[in-house]
Formats: sequence, structure tokens, C-alpha cells
Amino acid sequence: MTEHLPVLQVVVPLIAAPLCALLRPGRAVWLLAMVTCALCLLIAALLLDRVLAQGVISYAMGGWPAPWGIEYRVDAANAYMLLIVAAIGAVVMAFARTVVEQRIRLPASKQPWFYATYLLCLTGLLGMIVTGDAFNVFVFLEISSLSSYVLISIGRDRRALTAAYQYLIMGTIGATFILIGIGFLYVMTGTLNMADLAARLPAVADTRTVRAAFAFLTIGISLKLALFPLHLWLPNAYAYAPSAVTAFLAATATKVAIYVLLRFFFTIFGAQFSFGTMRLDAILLPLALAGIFSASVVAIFQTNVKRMLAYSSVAQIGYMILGISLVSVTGLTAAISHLFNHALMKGTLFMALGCVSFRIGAVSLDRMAGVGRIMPWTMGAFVIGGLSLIGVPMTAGFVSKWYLILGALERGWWPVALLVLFTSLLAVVYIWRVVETAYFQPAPEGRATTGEAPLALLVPTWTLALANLYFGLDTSLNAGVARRAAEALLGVGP
Amino acid sequence: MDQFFYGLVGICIVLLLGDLLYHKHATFSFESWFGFFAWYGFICCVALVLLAKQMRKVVKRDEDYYGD
Amino acid sequence: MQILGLYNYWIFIVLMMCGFYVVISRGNLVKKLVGLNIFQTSVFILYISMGKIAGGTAPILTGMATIYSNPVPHVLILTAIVVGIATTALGLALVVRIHEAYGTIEEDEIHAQSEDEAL
Amino acid sequence: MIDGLNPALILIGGSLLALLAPQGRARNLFMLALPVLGALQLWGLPYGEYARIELFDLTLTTLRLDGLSFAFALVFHIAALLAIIYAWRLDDPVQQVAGLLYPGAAVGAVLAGDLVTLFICWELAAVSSVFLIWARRTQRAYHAGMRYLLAQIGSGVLLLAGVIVHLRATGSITFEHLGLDSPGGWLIFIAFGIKAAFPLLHNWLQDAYPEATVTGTVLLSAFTTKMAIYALARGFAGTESLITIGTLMAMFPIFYAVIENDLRRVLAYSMNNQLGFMVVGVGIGTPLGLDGAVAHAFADILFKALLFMSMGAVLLRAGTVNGSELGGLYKSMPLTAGLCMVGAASISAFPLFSAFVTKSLILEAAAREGHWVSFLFLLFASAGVFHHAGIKIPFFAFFAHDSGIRCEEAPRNMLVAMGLAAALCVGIGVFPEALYAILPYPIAFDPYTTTHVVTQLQLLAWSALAFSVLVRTGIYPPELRSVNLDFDWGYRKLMPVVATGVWGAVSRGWEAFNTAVEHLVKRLIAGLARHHGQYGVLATTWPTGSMVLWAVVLLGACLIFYYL
Repeated sequence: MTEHLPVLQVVVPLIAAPLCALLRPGRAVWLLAMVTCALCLLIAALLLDRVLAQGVISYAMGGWPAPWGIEYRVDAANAYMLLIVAAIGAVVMAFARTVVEQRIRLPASKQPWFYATYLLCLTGLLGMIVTGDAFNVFVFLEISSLSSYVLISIGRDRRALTAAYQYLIMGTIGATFILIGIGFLYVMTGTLNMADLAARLPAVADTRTVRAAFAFLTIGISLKLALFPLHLWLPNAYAYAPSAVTAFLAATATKVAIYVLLRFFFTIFGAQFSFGTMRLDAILLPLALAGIFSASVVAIFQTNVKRMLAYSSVAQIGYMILGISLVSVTGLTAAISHLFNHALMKGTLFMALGCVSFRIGAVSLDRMAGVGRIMPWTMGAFVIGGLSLIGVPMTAGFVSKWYLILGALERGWWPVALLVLFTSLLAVVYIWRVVETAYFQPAPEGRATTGEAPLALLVPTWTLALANLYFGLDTSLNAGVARRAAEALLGVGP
Repeated sequence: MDQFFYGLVGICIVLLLGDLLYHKHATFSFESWFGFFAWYGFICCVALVLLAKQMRKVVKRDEDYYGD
Repeated sequence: MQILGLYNYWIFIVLMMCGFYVVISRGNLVKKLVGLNIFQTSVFILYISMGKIAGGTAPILTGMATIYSNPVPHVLILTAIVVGIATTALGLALVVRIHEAYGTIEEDEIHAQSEDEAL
Repeated sequence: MIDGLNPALILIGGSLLALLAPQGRARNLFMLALPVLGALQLWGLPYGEYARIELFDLTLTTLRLDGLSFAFALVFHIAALLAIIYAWRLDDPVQQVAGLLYPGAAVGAVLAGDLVTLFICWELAAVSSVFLIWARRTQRAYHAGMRYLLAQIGSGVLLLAGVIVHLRATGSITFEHLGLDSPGGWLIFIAFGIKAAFPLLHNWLQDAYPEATVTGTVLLSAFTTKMAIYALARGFAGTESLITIGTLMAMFPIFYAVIENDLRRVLAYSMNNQLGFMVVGVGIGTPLGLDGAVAHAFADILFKALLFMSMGAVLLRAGTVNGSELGGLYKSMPLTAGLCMVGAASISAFPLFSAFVTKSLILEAAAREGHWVSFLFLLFASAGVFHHAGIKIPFFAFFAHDSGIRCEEAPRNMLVAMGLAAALCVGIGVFPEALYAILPYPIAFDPYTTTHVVTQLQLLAWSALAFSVLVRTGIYPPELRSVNLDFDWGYRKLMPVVATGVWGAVSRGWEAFNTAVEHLVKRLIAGLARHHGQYGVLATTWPTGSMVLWAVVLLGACLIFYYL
């Protein structure tokens, strides 16, 4: 059984999804989805454990050996990503039931479809991570994208529909660019297996076709991961999607895209080619810095807190890209550990906002005035998430900021390190605006005085909030494994 | 209040004269001058108050100057 | 000569640019989807044409030919076509819902309504 | 005693548990037990290094006990204990939690063996203490707290930056002597300087402390600045420039103190002045100078707490601490008046009171090293401190002309706390050997020589005479309802004006930039549409369309970039 873990990781949610759709609405559907998510998490944990103990696991799909068949290949980097996605998937699924039953404008008979779509999305994300086949990445990318358009479109606000539409256009263009890039690579090498591609590419690297493939992949992946200025689809999509969906997508979707970026540019093209010959860092670095700065500033002026956090996500993605463009073990460690830490903090923040909107029906700043007093636990979790986002020591966010600054200083890039510090202060400002409104301002008139959010929402929220604190102290997973993954990607590690 | 003031004057004179009665351990030469600490303290305090009064002309503002 | 020999790639590029142009220039949401389709179709043509090998036949082992076209890109693009259909279907479904919610499928009008909402 | 347990954790952990205890006596007793337990734990631990933690690839030494850290940690526990007794009747969970968390962070900071732990405690102290200001729950306090927080966080950011530079250059994060020529030394020095309220960096103190709650000011006066003195003593002992800085610090606040009306702000200025003495002691850097700084910090925490407690009691009962509105309170609050005068005598360094035996260490150290200019200035500052803290505070609050305010004596718990502090002040003054015994360096120094006693009495008596003469002749400036400009004018008045101007310019620039970009995009699309001539339709940028355009433009840029 255990040798089939890599494929089970994808097959379990894939089979559970249609089952969900077939079930009658009610508790059973959620239970099935929840068990599926829990199973995924278990599989991911087992895989990480095995990879750390034994090294790379290769699984030949259907018994066809690579490079002819599709290979699932699990190393430290993607085992770690699997764990992030599966963990967030499970926590948000626990959170989702109450939201779906009471807050989404979806008739009860359609609710099973939500779970089915959610599981499909999870399938797609897990598949992109686990597969060792370039074309397979595209297929899973589309599975996750199509289901996420659906998930976004069921938000209460009608603007969710236009947001989903825009995301659909942009996402499709991004995915198609990736498809073109993969096609060009296939033309030049005749293989789709990543390891095989990596072996064959150097011979043909200095051709226009490979360079074109490189360009298409750069832009395609950047679109999916919302690199500034290709992030324009993201704020609306996150702002108007249901809170559970936002929490899930914000914590996973862009992270997986960044993983794909790492996979393509470090494993397939190789760091030497991507950054030495093609100078990818010359493109990524300025865009990352511009994104960090401009998105942080934009976030400060937002009045819709969800939108504010969405812009902050763009800035945080900038930090990850910045870490990647440092092209050093420390920089990559920062980026990879930030994948994990950002999933924790944004998950916490969006779920806390979900709790707020569950009770008071809005997440705009003026409506949130005084909410800290009536929902102390919810806002407590928000504050923890916010501290982590700022990068306060003893929270998970500090770990990645620390490595990022160290990485920048290693390269002797003082201004970059200072900018990271400065933009952390911008994060202080926008988080502070929420905290100030929630704790120091009187409640607006006419808002119903409701109590704390139900336990079913608070427990998952606090699970992630506490994880923010735990991983701020015990850094063996988010920094230790990240370093191993970084070393593996750069090919310098043991 | 008057007795209080004249009492203080008396104490001051006694302390000043006290300088005649013992051998002063001085690190700096000026410390051993007669009644140095007495008149230094007096002059300093007068100077302090007079300077502070002048300073007030520059820095004093209405109580709600900062408007909060 | 070489430029003409690569005519299939030129078709791909021209089609792709046409698709982009439609997506960029048209405000009608359905037309945008049409543009998106043209753009995707251009990629299908890219894949299909690159599997063709000059003088090769269909890859069926009959023992009569020695050069075969590469079947893998064709298989791959079948998947991509399915994805394209799904995307179009979902996009059109969204347009229907947008029409229900806003009463229009012109992007500028929707934009104006959303702006009002934000105020 | 539990082996290797950090006493700071008792306070920090206890602060959260305190909320679980029912309000009232149970919680009060629980809180009271915490500093006692902490002090016992501290007392029981032998000197050494404990509790190493691995964080990333760094080794943190979270607990280092030696002579220097012991003295500070001990007095911090005493201060926390006094504050808890003083706040016995307080029913405000925010202040109660902050009132334990903040001392806990301060204890953690002085016990930290490495710079990262120091930084964490540094920030925790900043964040927890601001709630003592906000707990007053007025708009004014809110703004003052915000300004305070900015200064404190600024100090933290500088510290972190300095630590990183230091780590990069040396590979070590051990907190030991740094000096200004070490990499990152200047950054760390300024970070400490902000918290120690160096001249020009001092204003957060006078700005924020008087705006805190009755209890809050007592707590604030004890920890933040002394933590910084400790850090300076550890990292920058013997740095020449500290002597100049300290002398300036001791001098200029006394002028402000003379004309300040809010008596708690007068105390805040006198605090700055006392810190100056300690900074000079650290700057001299000889064992005697360092001992003097430590001893004076120890004594200062106690008498400053006593003075702030007495003014807090006045604020509580009379509703104001403005000198212009007070007077004659000795009839209503005789015990408070008496205890306040003990504090006044202590800060003024009367023989038999604490500062007499601690300040003289610093003056002696300055004299031995031949710093005669500093010596004279410090003497000036000593006369000045007697003038404003020793005479002005009790005089205007409890004597002077009768303001007609009649109120109750301070509550019993406050009197107990003040009494304990007063007893400690006198105790140190009478038995200096007990304090000298816990100082980091062994010293043989007897403050009670004839010369010292007589010259000190001369200085004080003649200063008092000067005050009396000036008051009798009417030259003494009257207490006026006013504020005095200090360097905070820069950020409270000048900066908003400048910022508004700059913001206007920036937003105009941004608009112009936007217009230019819009123009550019319009031109681009117009170029695309030239063959069709449908300029009107295409010139408007559709949101989705412009996104796609961006993607294509970037793709083109990428292709060109890669082909080149």
C-alpha cells in the first residue's frame, strides 16, 4: 500500500469528488469531504516522512516506466508543498461546513457540488505538485483552475461573477502560455518527463525555441502566481469569493504556482541556465520589489479588509519571488519557508475575517468598528495572524523575513534588505488600521450586537493561529525542511 | 513662613562656617576653596531659574497647542 | 526560404495575435470568450503541426512505411481541447449568470454598475 | 527554585494565568505571589548561563545570570511587587496583564544572554507597556501612546538591524561588550539610546509617561529606561562619548522641569536627568563608575516609583497634578505628603537617603578619572534636581498657597506601597553596604565621610536658600497652565505640516504619472487600431482587456530580453 502513496494522494480526492456530487445534501457530504481531506493530509505526512528518511520517491504511473509513462516524483520540495496544501485543505474544509450551510447563497440541493468542486480543486493542486511530468502539470493546473473559477463565482456579491470571469480569462491565458512553453520544450527534446527534460535540455539550450519556451513559461507561471503587474485578477477574486474559498485559495493556489515556477526554472532548466544565461533574476527582482512596495501601499488605502489582505498577498508573493531571485540557498529557503508561513498567516487572517462576516455580514472597516469587544476570540486570532504577517519574532512570519534579510545581505544588497524592513512597517500600518478599528472605535449604530463566532468556525481558525506561534518557535519544519528543499533545488545539498 | 526662612539662613551660615572646622578631602583643587559647594549651589540655582524664565519666552505655548 | 518553410508556426502566431486582439479590444464578454477560443485553437494547431514529420504517415504499424508522424502531441492536444471546451462552457455559464445579475454583458456597463456599488 | 527556569517566564506566564483567576482578592493574591516567586527563583539560581535554545542555526542563551544582570533583575522584581500593591484596588484586566507582562519582558531583557532574545524582550516590553498608556482610555492618551509606540518600535527595528549586521560580520549573537567600532555598533547604540532617552531622542518619555494611568506611570518609570541603562552598561561600558551625552542629559531637563506645570511631567524630566548620571557612570566604565550606574539605577527605580506613586495618589484624589491648581494638600493627605518628601529627599541625595550613597559613586568615579568639566556640570545638575524634584514637587503639591482642594487621604494599599518604597529608600541610605554587596564589582567605598556629608549639605542648603530667596522676591516663575515646546515639536507640529505638503505633491505627481501612463496606453492601443479607425471604441481600456494587454506586453518584453 505504502508504495502507492504518491498516486493515492491524487486519486483519493479525485474519486471522492464525484461521490460527493452524487450524495444527498446534508451532514454526510461534508463528512465524506472532510474524511477525504484528512486522508490527503495523512498521505502527505507519510510521504514527507518517507522522503526525509529515504530520499526521492519515484512512482511509475500504470507501470509504464519513465520517461515513457507518467512519473510521479516526490522529493523534499514537493513533499513539503503537499503537506502545506493538504493541511490547509483539511483545516479550511473543517471551517467550510458552517459557511456553506449558512452563508453561501447556494440552494441546499446544490451544496454537495460545492464539496465536489472543492475536492477537485484540491486534486488539481496536489496533482500539480506530485507529478514529475510537464504536461501533467498543465492538466492538473486546469483542473484546479476551472474548479477555482466555480468556487469564486458562488460568492454572495454579484461582483464575484465578474471577478471569476476575469480570473477565467487571465487564468486560461496563463495556462495556455504554459502549454505553449511545454510544447516548445517537447519539440526540442522529445520528452515530457521533467528529469529527462533536465538531462536533455543543456544540449539544445542555446536555441531560439528554448528561449521562447522560457519566455512563455515565465509569463504563464507569473500570471498564475499573480506576480506584479500580472496580479490584477487576484484582488477581486479573493475579495468577493466566499470566505472559506478565499482562505483556501489564498493559502494554496498561488503557492502551488510558485512551486511550479521553482520546478521549471530550477529543476528543468536548471539554476545555471535560468539565472546565469537567461538572467531571469533581472526580471523577477524588480517586479518583486515593485510588487512588494506598490501592493503594500495599495493595501493601506483599502477599506474592504478582504481586499486589503488580497493586496497584501500580492506583496507577500513579492517576498517569495524576491527570495527566489536571490538565487542562493538562504534566499530560496526564505522563499520556500514563506510558502508555508504565508499559508498559515493568510489562512488565519481570512478565516478570522470569515468569522467576522459570518456574524456581522460585512468586512469593511467602518462596519468592523468595535468588533474586537464582541468577538474577542476571532479578533485575537486575527491579531496573531497579523503579527505573523508583519514578521514579529516568535511568529512564523519572522522566520521567512529573517532568512530573506540574511539572503539579501549575503548578496550585499543593502537597499533590498532595508526595503523588506520598510515594507514590514507598511504591513504594520494596514494591520494596525484593522486592529485600531476593531478595538478602539465605538460600534456603528444599527449594527446588530451579535456574539462570538460559533465554535465550528473558531476551532479551525485558532488551529492555524496557534500553528503561527508554534512554527515561530519550532522551525525544524518550515525552515529546516525548506532548507533541504532549497539545497535540493540548487543541487548543492547532500 | 518667616521663621522658616530665617531658620534656613541660619543653617546655611552654620554649614558654611563648618568648612573651617575640618580638613576637606578634595580631588580637584577648586573643591577645597572656602565654601565652594555652598556658593556653587546657590549660584547654580539662581542661574537655573533665571535661564529657565528666559527659556519660557521661547518655548511656552498655550495648553492645547497640540490640539489633542 | 526557411521563413516560408515554417509557415505552420506563422499561422500559429497570427492566429494567436488575432485571438489576443479580440480579447483586448472587445467589451462584449461573449466576444472575449470567442477571442480566447481562437487563441487556444492556435495552440492546438501548434501542437498538431509539430507532430507531423515530412513524409511520415499515420502512426499505424502496417509494415509499409518507415517514417511515422509523432502521435504524442496529438494525444496531448486532445486533452487540451477538452480543457478548452470546459473553459468555454464555464465561461459562457458565467456570462449567463452575469447577465442575470447585471442585465448586460458589456464590460463597460458592468464596470459602471460595479463602480456605483462601490460608492 | 526550579533549575534553569527563567524568572521572566514566571511573570510572563503568570500574566496570562492571572486572567483565569476570579477578579478581586484571589487575582490580587495570585499576582502578588508572582514577583515574590520570581525573586526567589532569581535568588536561588547560581551565576551562569542556562536555557539554551536552538533557533534556525543560532544558539540563543535565554538566561545569563551574573552580577550585572542580577542587580537589575532583582530591582525589577521589587518594582513589580510595589506596583501590584499600589494597584491593589484596580479592576482593569488590561492594566493587570500589561502590568505583569511588561516587567516580565524587562526581566527577560536583562537576563538575555544573546542579542536575539534581547530584541524579542525589547519589543515585548514596548508593546505591552503601551497598553498602560492606552488604558487611560482618552483620545489624548491614545495619541500619546501611539507616538510612544512608534519611538519604541523604531528602537526595536534599529536594534534588529544592528543585530543582523553584527551577526553577518562576526557570526556571533552573544550579547557582550560591543563598542562603537564593532559592526552594527552604531545601530545598536542608537537603539539603546532611544530607550535610554538620549538628548534629542528623549521626547517620547516626557510625552507619554504623564499621559499613562495612575499605575501605568509608576510601572513605566521603572523598566524601559533602566533596561536601556543595563544594555548600555553591558554593550558600551567605557565609551567616551557617553560621558558627554550623559552630562548633557543630566543638564538640560532641569531647565524644563523648572517651568513645567504638570508635576508628573516634572518627574519625567527629572527622570531624564537621573538617567544622565547613570549614562555618565557607564561612560566612565571603570568598576566604580559601572557600580555607580547600577547602584543609582537601583535606587532611582525605588525613589522615582515613590514619587510617581505619590503624584498618582494626588491625581487620584485631587483629580489633577498641575502645579498651578494644587497647593495646601498636606492638610488632606498628610501621609502622602510625608512619603513624598522621603522620595524628594532620596532623589536630592540627602545624607541617610538612597541617592546620597549611589550618586556619590558616580561623582567619585568622575573625579578619579579627572573629568572635571563633567564633575562640575553634574554638581550643577545635583543642585538642580534638588531644586525641582526635591523642593518644587512637594512644595507646589502639598504646601505653597492653599488651593482649597480638600480630599481624602490616599487609599491604604497605596500608602502601603509608598511606605515600602520609602523604607527601602531610607534603608539603602542607612545601610549602603547591603546594596554595595550585590553590585557587579567589589568596591570599598564609604560615602559617610565628614567631607562628603558636609559638602553635600552645603550644596543642598544653599540651593534651598536660593529657592526661598527667589520665591520671596517674586522672581521665581509662577506655575502656569501651558505646554512647553520640546523636540517633540518636530514630529508633532512640523512633521504633519511637512507631510501634508509632501503628500499633496506626491499625489499630484502620482496623478500626473497616471495620466501619462494612461496616455501611453491610449497611444499604444490607438496604434493597434490604426487600420480600423475605431479610435473611440478602442481607446477606452477595458479592465479585462488591459490585463491581457499587460500580459502580452510583458511576454513581448520577455522574448526580446531573452533573445538579446
